[in-house]
Amino acid sequence: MAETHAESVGLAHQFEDLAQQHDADTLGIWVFLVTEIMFFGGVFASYAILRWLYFTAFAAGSHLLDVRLGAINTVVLLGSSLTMALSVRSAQIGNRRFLVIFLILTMILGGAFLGVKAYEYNQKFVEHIVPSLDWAPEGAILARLAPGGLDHAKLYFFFYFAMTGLHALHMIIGMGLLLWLVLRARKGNFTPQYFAPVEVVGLYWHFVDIVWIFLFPLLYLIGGRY
Amino acid sequence: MSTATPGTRGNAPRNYLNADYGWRSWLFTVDHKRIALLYMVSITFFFVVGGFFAMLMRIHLIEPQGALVQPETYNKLFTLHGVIMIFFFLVPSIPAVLGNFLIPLMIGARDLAFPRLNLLSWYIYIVGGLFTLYSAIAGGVDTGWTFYTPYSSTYSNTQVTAVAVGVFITGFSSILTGLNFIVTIHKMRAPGLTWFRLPLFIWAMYATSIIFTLGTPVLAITLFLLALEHLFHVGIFSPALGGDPLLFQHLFWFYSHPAVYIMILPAMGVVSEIIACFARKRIFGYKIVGFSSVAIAVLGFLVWGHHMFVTGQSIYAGLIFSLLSFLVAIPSAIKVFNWTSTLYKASISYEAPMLYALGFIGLFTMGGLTGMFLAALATDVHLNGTYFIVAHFHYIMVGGAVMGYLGGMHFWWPKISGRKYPNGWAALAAAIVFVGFNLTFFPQFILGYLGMPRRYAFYPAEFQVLNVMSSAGASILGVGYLIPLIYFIWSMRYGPIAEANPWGAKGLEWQTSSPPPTENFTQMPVVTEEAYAYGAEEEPSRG
Amino acid sequence: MQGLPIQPDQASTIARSVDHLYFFITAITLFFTILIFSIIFYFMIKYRRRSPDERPKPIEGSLPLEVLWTAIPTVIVAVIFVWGSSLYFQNSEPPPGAMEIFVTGKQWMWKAEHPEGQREINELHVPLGRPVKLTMTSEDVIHDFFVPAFRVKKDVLPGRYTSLWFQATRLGTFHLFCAQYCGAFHAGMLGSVIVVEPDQYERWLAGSVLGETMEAAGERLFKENACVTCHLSDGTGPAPSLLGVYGNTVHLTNGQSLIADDAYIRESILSPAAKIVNGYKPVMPSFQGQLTEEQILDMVAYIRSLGKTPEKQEEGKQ
Amino acid sequence: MSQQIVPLKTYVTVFVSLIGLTLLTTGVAFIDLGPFNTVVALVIAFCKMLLVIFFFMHLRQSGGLVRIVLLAGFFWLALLIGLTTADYRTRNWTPAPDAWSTTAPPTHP
Repeated sequence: MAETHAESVGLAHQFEDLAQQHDADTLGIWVFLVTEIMFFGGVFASYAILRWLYFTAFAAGSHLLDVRLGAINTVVLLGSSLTMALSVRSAQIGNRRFLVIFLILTMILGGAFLGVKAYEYNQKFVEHIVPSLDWAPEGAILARLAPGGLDHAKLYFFFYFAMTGLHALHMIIGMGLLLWLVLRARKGNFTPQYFAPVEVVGLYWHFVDIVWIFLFPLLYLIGGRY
Repeated sequence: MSTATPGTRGNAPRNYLNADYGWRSWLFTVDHKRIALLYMVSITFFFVVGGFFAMLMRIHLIEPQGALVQPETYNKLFTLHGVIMIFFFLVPSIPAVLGNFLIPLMIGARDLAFPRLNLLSWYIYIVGGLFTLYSAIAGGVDTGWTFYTPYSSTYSNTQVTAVAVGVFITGFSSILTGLNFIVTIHKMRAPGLTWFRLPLFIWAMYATSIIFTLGTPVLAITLFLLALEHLFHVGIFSPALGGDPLLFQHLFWFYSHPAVYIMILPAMGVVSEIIACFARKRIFGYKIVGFSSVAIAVLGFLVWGHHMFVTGQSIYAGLIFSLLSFLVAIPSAIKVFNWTSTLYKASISYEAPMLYALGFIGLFTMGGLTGMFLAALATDVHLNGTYFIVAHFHYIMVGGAVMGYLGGMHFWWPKISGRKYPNGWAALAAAIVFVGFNLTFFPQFILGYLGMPRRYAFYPAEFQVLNVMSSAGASILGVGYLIPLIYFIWSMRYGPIAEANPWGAKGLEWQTSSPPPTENFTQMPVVTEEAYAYGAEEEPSRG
Repeated sequence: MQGLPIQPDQASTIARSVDHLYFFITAITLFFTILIFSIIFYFMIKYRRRSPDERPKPIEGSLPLEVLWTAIPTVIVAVIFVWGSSLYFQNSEPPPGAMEIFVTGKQWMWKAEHPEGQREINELHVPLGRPVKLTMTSEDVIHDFFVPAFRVKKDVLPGRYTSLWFQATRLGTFHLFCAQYCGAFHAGMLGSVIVVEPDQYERWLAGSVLGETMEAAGERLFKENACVTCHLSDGTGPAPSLLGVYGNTVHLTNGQSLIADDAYIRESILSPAAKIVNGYKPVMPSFQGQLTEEQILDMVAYIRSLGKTPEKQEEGKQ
Repeated sequence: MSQQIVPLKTYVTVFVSLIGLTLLTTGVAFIDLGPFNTVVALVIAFCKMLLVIFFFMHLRQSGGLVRIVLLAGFFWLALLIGLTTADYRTRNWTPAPDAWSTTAPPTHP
């Protein structure tokens, strides 16, 4: 019992018309994003409690991150959100060429973000401040972390990796979805009447961007840099 | 009434069961009715497994020093009993089986909004279930279904990670099911089916879906963190490494208290349908019953701290959580009063589903009222962590949710299978379940008040009499659950053919044939009246 | 206890008041259960279906009734809430002058330590009629100290101090249970609370002295671990003097201040850098993993004793 | 169905504002505002989120239902963080219940 792709391109059998389907798809993705808010919410809540309990350690850990890289990555990701929004716009007006271009641009910017992230992760291994896997801070780094308590600084870095890792995982999934969109868009699957997949992936991508908008100050800017 | 044509009787009319044959037609189906049956088979399997563990526990507890197994094994039994019954039976029971089957039928749709997502949910559930079964075979897990840290994260050397991953995965099944239901109920209702014409079952499923989508992700991330903690000893929940064990409890109960409402709200919806049908009455105070479902879903999120009154939580937080816990009791009380009033000047008949529904009201009333002991700070201090808790939540989850599930299965079985079951046996089973249930769990209230803590593999001899009573009751209860299992299976082959609407019930699902065709309705229905128009005046000939 | 017991012993000052609330809620529960059951049975018989095509008149509902049965439960739960909470708040603080005993939970035993130095395992001797405050911590997982006859219960957490208090009103031996699942032999983590006459308690204390008092043990540890090298009592050392610290306000380097209590002292021993006293440097090493919870409790008792006397407090404030 | 086409200019303006806010939040981190550093950083992040939601995610054109769904998400997140934090923040309100404790009002960090 496969879904019948009838006369109306992209209309699934359970819907009356494309308008109903589009409504259902958008509502569905918004509900999904709300579940994502709660999913990240669990980590944010844990972070909020432990940061409040061990502020000094968290600030010390945060000061080992490179604000410039964080800010650059923020700009890169915001840029990818812009190109994503423009992809949706191109789909709306039925411009297949620009749709593909903007989708690919979004993927490139997403890739750049992940590249910077990978570089930062690598730095943490070099500095031996990866909880559990490579945790042996020494020298100047040890001296900076020690005042807040090493165990608590380790918790900070756990949150750093857990939060950015979950975020990066979402980015990777998003890149996969973008690739799927590019392939479909090249085949001319989308019309100004039917572009719900582009819009849905777009909403997801913007959500991932929003998570980063909060991660940047919460991880990189604890306790100021003065 | 709707303009749907009643199912044509005749030589095996085409329906969703005979539309296609072979295992592929089941495992790759996107038909919500077939997926419901996939769920039905799987949750029944898990119910039998969980019930088996429960029987072993009750046999073990006949003797104070423990009659059957080593304490370590007993700990694994109650853990797996809890994990399997809660995450793999109770949470998916009514939503994934009856909800999946009925929501599109009740709202006059051809299917859920996202049929392939629906099938995916089932596969996710199965994968999660396999992880859990693997953990059971690979040595079990002994943390209790609550997974309290730092025991689970640092000290237990059992299969914590496998179970945490299993429940984590299954969580996504709940999330996607809830998402599917919310979108379907919003966007796919038949013309004329306004919110206040919806059956109360749909209201209840909607409220349940709210909890699914908002609560389950928090459980998922919590168990994810727990698994990381267990594998890598990171320390968020381990005080020895600088973390805080109460943080785990907060996150865990943020989902796991509302999870109780995931179990009970759908049962409330089922009971509303059954009572209306067999009393031939509109549910008294329809709107208030509907809104109270949503109120319970929302308030249910604000009360989790009452699990933590004695854990070293701030006493001020305890005060707030106590107050909110009492508030959530009020909509539940309102529902009970409204169901009772529905019977006033009604025309009541006593088929099996009605017996289950009435049993539900009785047991839920007791379960709900005993909750007040646990919401009140001073008495909770004494009763927390004792058998009183065990008795209380079994009254809600087994007396409430399982009674509701069985009532619903008896009510809609003719629609699901197209066959009738023997009503006499069904009535007998309902009576046995009711008696066996009370004999099992009532003594546990007294045990708890006397101070017997839960999760004890052996216990002081003075508690033996009540434990033996409880075990005796459990054996009766076990028989009570086996009987329906037998006659349901029997009826699939030998039961008399059911007509489209054997109970004379209202609701769109009864307007199509039994079992319904794959596309649900041969002609899409249009709704012109409210739910439960059983009354004398509104009885035009079209029913 | 013979036959079928239905009520646990009432052996503490609060047991009776908790039971009163318990009976009140039981009465409410019984009343409503019987009410609902009788109404249902009455309706079931009175309004049974008499002919197959009987069609009762529909009833919309009734706003006055809905208001009534919203209001009644609201009032009842409000009463129970206020009653339960006020009782809980009354019982949450020990009366002044309560004697103090330290309890450590460990898989799967209870260890108690009296200030005078007596140690017991799975037993707790307390005198009749005197308020007793327990300060509790755990060496491993979460346990829960539960004495049904006293109607008291509190989780015993690793890395934290929790406390409860009771005043026994009956002589005898009562169950002490662990009520928070703690592993394989959770059920075996049993103890007994033995309530004796005060003079008998004194005799028991005298008869079972095993060594030094907690304060003395703490003082010994204070020297053995070289704390004394830096924490000079005249305040001239690289670390603050501990005279008169306990129970007083401490000002920290980050501008905040707090009251030095058990938890603060414990934290300062285990993670010294977390809260540094204003004017000092974070030079103290952590003693995490080097002291048992019992030893830390001894040191807490010692540091408490330094804060005890008013004249020393004056000294410490300078 | 958001069928109105948003002009290109809007998207670019929003993007430029987002970049501006990012630079602002980074800059403010280097100024000592005490505890307000966190507050300012979160307020700026919140504004950036609103820009993304309203313009890039078309909430401006979306129906009430989507807005309610989103508000529910934030409301529940606030519940989770708020009620959990409430426990931690009020734990020290009870003064050290001890015979030796002074009468000074409890302060907590």
